[in-house]
Amino acid sequence: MKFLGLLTVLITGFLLIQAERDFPDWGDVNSPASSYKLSQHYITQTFAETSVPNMVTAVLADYRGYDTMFETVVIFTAGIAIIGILRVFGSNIKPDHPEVVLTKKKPDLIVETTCRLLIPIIQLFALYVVAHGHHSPGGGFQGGVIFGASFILLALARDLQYAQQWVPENRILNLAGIGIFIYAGFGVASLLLGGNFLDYGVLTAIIPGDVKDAHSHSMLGVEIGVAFTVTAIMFSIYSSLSSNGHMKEGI
Amino acid sequence: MTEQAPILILLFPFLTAIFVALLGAKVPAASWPLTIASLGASICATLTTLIQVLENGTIRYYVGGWAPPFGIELRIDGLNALVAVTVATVAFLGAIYSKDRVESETENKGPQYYALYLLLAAGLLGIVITGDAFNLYVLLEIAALTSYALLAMGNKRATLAAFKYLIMGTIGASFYLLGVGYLYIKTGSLNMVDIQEQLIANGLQDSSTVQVAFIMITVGLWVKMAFFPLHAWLPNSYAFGPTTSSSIMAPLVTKVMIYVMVRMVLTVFGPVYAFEVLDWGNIVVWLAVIAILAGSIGALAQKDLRKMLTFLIIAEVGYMVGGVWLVDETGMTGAIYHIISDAFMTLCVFLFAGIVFAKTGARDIYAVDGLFKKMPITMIGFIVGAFSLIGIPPTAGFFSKWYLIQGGINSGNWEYVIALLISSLVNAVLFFRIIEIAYFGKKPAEGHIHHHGDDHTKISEAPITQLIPLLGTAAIILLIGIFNKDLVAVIQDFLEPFNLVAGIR
Amino acid sequence: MNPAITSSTPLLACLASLAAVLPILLLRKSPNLRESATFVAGFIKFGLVVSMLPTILGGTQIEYTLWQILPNLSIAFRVDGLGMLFGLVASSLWILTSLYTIGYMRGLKEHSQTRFVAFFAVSLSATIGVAFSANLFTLYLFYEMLSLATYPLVTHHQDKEARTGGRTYLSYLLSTSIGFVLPAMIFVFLKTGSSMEFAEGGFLAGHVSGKEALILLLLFTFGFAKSGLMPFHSWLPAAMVAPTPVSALLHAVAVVKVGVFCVIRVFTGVFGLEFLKTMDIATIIAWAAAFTIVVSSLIALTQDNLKRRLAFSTIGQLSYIILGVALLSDRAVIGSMAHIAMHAVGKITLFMCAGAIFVASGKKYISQMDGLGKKMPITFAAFTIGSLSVIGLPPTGGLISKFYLVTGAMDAGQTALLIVFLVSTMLNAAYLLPIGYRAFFPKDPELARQPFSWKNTEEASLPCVLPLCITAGLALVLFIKPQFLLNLAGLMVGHGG
Amino acid sequence: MIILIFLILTAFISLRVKDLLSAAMIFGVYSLLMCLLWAGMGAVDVAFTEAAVGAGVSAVFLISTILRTSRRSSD
Amino acid sequence: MVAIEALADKFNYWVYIVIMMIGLYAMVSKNNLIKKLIGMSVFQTAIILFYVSIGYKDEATIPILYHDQVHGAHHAEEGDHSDEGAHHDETHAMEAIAKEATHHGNDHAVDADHAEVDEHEADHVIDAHVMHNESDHAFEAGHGGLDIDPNQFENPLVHVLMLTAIVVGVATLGVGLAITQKLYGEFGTIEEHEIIEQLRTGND
Repeated sequence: MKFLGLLTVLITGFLLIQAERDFPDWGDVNSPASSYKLSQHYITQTFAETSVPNMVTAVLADYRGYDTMFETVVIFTAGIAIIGILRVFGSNIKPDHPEVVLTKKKPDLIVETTCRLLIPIIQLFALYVVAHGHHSPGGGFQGGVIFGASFILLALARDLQYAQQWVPENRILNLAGIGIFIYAGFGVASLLLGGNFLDYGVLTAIIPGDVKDAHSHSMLGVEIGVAFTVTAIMFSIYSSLSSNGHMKEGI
Repeated sequence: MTEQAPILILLFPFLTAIFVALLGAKVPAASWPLTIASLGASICATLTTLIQVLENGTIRYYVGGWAPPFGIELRIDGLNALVAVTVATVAFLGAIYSKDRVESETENKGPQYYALYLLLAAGLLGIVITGDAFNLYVLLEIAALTSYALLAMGNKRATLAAFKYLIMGTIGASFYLLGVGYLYIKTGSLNMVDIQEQLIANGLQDSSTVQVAFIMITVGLWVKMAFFPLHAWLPNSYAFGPTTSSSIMAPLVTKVMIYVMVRMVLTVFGPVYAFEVLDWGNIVVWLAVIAILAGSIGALAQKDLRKMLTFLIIAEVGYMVGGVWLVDETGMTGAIYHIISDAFMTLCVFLFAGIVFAKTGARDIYAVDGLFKKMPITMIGFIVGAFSLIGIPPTAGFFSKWYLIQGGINSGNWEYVIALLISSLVNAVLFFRIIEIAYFGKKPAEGHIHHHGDDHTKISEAPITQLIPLLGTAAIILLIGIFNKDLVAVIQDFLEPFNLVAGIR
Repeated sequence: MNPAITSSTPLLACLASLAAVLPILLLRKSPNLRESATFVAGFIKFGLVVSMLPTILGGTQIEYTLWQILPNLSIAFRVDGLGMLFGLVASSLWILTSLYTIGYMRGLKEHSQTRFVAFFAVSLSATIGVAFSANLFTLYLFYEMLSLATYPLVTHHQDKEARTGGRTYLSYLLSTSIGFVLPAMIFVFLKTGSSMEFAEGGFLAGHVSGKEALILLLLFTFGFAKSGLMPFHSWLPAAMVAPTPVSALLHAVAVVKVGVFCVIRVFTGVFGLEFLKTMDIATIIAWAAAFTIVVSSLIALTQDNLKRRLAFSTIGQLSYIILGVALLSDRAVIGSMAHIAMHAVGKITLFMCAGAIFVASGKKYISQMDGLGKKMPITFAAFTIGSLSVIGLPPTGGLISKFYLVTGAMDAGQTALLIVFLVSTMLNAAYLLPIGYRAFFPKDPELARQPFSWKNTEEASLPCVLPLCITAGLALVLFIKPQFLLNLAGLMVGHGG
Repeated sequence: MIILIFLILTAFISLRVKDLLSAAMIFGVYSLLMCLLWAGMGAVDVAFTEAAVGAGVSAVFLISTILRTSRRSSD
Repeated sequence: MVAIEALADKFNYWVYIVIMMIGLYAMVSKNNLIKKLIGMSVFQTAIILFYVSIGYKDEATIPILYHDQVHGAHHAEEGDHSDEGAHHDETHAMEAIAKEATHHGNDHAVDADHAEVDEHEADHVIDAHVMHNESDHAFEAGHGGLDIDPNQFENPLVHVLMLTAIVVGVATLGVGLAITQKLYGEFGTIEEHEIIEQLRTGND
């Protein structure tokens, strides 16, 4: 196995070095990737077409919105997959493997208080990241992950069941699904209004403002959808992994 | 709405998947009908698309209304319209089969199973219809993640195999991603057609980066399609995963990867680059020959029914890879036709293996012991599939071999022709061994231990939800065999502009 | 090119027995109705074939294109002299064999008779399909169909012996057809780019080089392993595990004759005799056939099991036919074609006799048959006539075809092969005649002294005995009236016989 | 440049160290370094995501699995 | 030093290869399943590093428009374009102008294609046209230079792609960990060779 690994690495490495000989220099503005109309269009036209200053957000949620929808689906798939693989439903609970010894957590005043103070701030920040994704780094993914992380923090600080009182399993999944439905909903709405899938331009019929505003607002909408899904699934994955699928007690 | 058909192909299974996942917790019984309905709708959408393509030529659907290369386009021509119909149909038939088996094989995770199943179907359909190289990667990962999970729902061995698959699959997908990155660094584009235009416009024929991009993409896809030396993940995962999972994955996953390879070779790099600038045709055909022989020998060594079939998949992958690299129009036609016919053939035999497992609880080939008497209808379905894999007219398998061998002779790759013939003969041996056991109803002399023992006599015909897909598949195999001319006409229309080298070298 | 008319009769003739499968399956509960369905189908089929006879004898061919299945390739039927000859033999003998089947199967109370009868009908369809194929592709299609449809028949007993026999049977037939014929056919298709229609004088001339032609010829001749050419002959003795009606019809008529029929087709319709003559490549086939004739005859001499002896005799006789076409002289080819019919009639008689003996007395081995002629005089009389026909002695049809073969060999100037003919005829006589002789004149004086009396006879049931009498009669009739067969054969070499 | 060298080091160490928990932690450090590198290259969104996902959530996932299974590693 | 200079031109590209190979080696030859998964993550991050490196441009900034640019663009539409981009030197701006002009030409060509191919989107295309015309107009009117210089910003596209790749990476990691846990539940170990040993000796 070691030999095989080494061989693979050597061959692949050799190939990659071969490829690298022909690369443009690092940071070269005239490299094809930088000078081709594709990236230039995104840089120069994004604002004119969507009125979103953060090009990454605009490309993510609009030009390549189709990709992003599936990116969300990847997350969702992972969540469902992990439930499918690990989750043990009902009474069919096997005893934990004896090597895994989990001590019941004692409430710790410092940790608990810190968390109590921190978590709302984290969540607020997450919301800001989602909402302000148009103008600054951030967006649905980042915000969603941070929001999900706040619940993970809660589960770590207290225990999983406590966190689950706030976000029970079913509700979590519903939230994830709703997130994707929001995203796809924008697509379907544009289908119904006579445009192509995810063509936010035609949404002017239901969103106030001109075409650019429709793009901008729809992007915010889909980012919120993404945030929902990511939040939910991050926590769902954590609960499954940390409780070995039983959803009883975490690590 | 017909101009929206391309996106609907995907939307039906994809949105239903999420719906099933949510609703499943409350109403598990609704999962199956929803699955069937959405896949049925997806078939309709694929057929609509196919008809449109046949009437009006290539469909270019701009998602989000952005013209490529700025936005993502779905680009549907004769090739992927056909493959999409195949994928949707196989998924549909496999879903029907799942009904009675899911609960027992996946530990009461029906809704999750169906959700993942639909997502897998959606992922594969998405891979087939997309015209964007990076979008393809994302969908590849959806298909891969669902596959891992669907397999890991099986028994111990399947779980380990799923892990192996996860590692290998990630390597494959990452290689693909890296290759796309290399193309991007040299062309600045992600749209498949645009990449090719840029490759030509910028004169990148000799660029080592593009060469390595080609290797990385091809090898990455080879890993994913289990081309011979890279096949290690396949046999155990398909053989020990739930039969329901392998009945969709075995026919589709490898075949869709071959489609992607064809797409990459023809649309992204272009045949001139792939076959003439990089003159590796002979090496790859030799690799394919080795793959065919290795798959056949591997299959001969197996006592486990499904494992034997998985080795046949490896051999069939060799057929198609070799067919593509014959650099011959007929060979390419054969390879593409084989994508379609092999999907149904594999489905047919895997469904049969699933039914046998469901009925007898045994995995080895002696499980079919005396089944001709007990389940004649099932056996008829199986025989059609088996004949097709052997290559007996008028099944689809015969015609794909017909074209492939023709391509092999045309391009002078005799080793490939011989390998095909040997593999046909091995298939004949394998399947007649099974037919013999089923027909003679003799227990093996060595006193092989059966898990089932005396309840053997109670075996009767399979339930209707398992018979319908099996017989449906068998009928399709015969139909695409008998009407292969029309199918091939579509494929040849598609291939015509590529102007592949024809004639005897 | 001969004039041709389009008519769906060939297709119908082919499908008649296939269509019978459904009623046979439906009527499985009442054997009598089931059997009558077979007979109805048999007569319809025979009628359809005969209805085409005048047209064919008139020099017109009948064509029908069913379905264009591949670009440039169709499933098409064409009836010409050779096809007609073979179709006539097969369809007429089916009726007789069906009758015989009833006697045999019921006499032995075999299981799964319905399946047996059904697959029998399918096999016949395939045989007629081969006979009436218009191109190489259709021929191949029906050839494969026949291999597979006969498998359940060969392995009918479903015991260990049948399993081994069936395994040999299929592995030989499938491996040669997939391994040899298929690539050869595809190669021909590629080289000529044509629809591979059999044409008088062949269609391959000018498309392939000498070396390629030789390889193709070898691939085709050995690939159609049903013709039993050594070294691909072992399936035939192995297939003798089948019930005797199968051996009778399939291994004296349908299957093996399909093999040689295909070889003749390839020689006359694909390569063309003229082309082969100029290429001078058929000699090797001729010698292979000659070798097979001698060796199989010698093996036959050593066999004690009657059916096995007949099987090896069949191998030898088939090679006569191949040798005939490989001689490439008109007369030899006519002889070959006629021999298909003559040998079929003779050999089916012998097989039916073997079956009748087994049904009536349970005896399989020649050594046990001493003096049996007194118990089964009719059977053994027929057996003797059949033997004469196979050997080629008057007053049987076998003489006619042998005559043509021998004179054909002279035409071709192949003296050595002429000797092979003569030697093998001796050998034929040596392994066939003693059986009949010993049955009537046993060595054992005890048996010899038993007086013959009709009362002591223990013949098999009527459905068993009647067909073999008819075929024996046919062998005699063909001696007197061989002309129309020769005419049909003559059509293939360009003159009226 | 320093970051790049440290990046290689952390990647290497996280795969060498026998204690999986440390491996996970070092992997977190690796991710954080990666995130810094990307931020330096102007890919703020990517860096942001990597900080949240790679260094945060991935590490937590790894740790929870390690605690649920076994800490030791043979290589 | 010279060698290092030469290396430095493509240093990122070297590093990604090294890291990637470390990850690949771990994936192929490590025995511990979690080690494999860490290797996988390292492997994937290396690819992300490669992509991000593609998008890097010397002297460019993050792909978010500054406030005054945004402001300026708004004004451009209203016909009141303020002078901005003063930090560019004169020649640079001129080059950029030339580039921008050709680039706009391309855009129109593409959009025209677009209109031909897909008629039902005509509305949208016209909208886009109008917008382009506006910005062109602003440019031609010579309101003191460009809206945006493409060389001023990093390539946003690769960032988008890599966001996706990161998410895919974490999803794969999660599924991998779940399978690892399941394997541990079934075999009591996460060492691959021990699992294989159990399967071989066990009577499964």
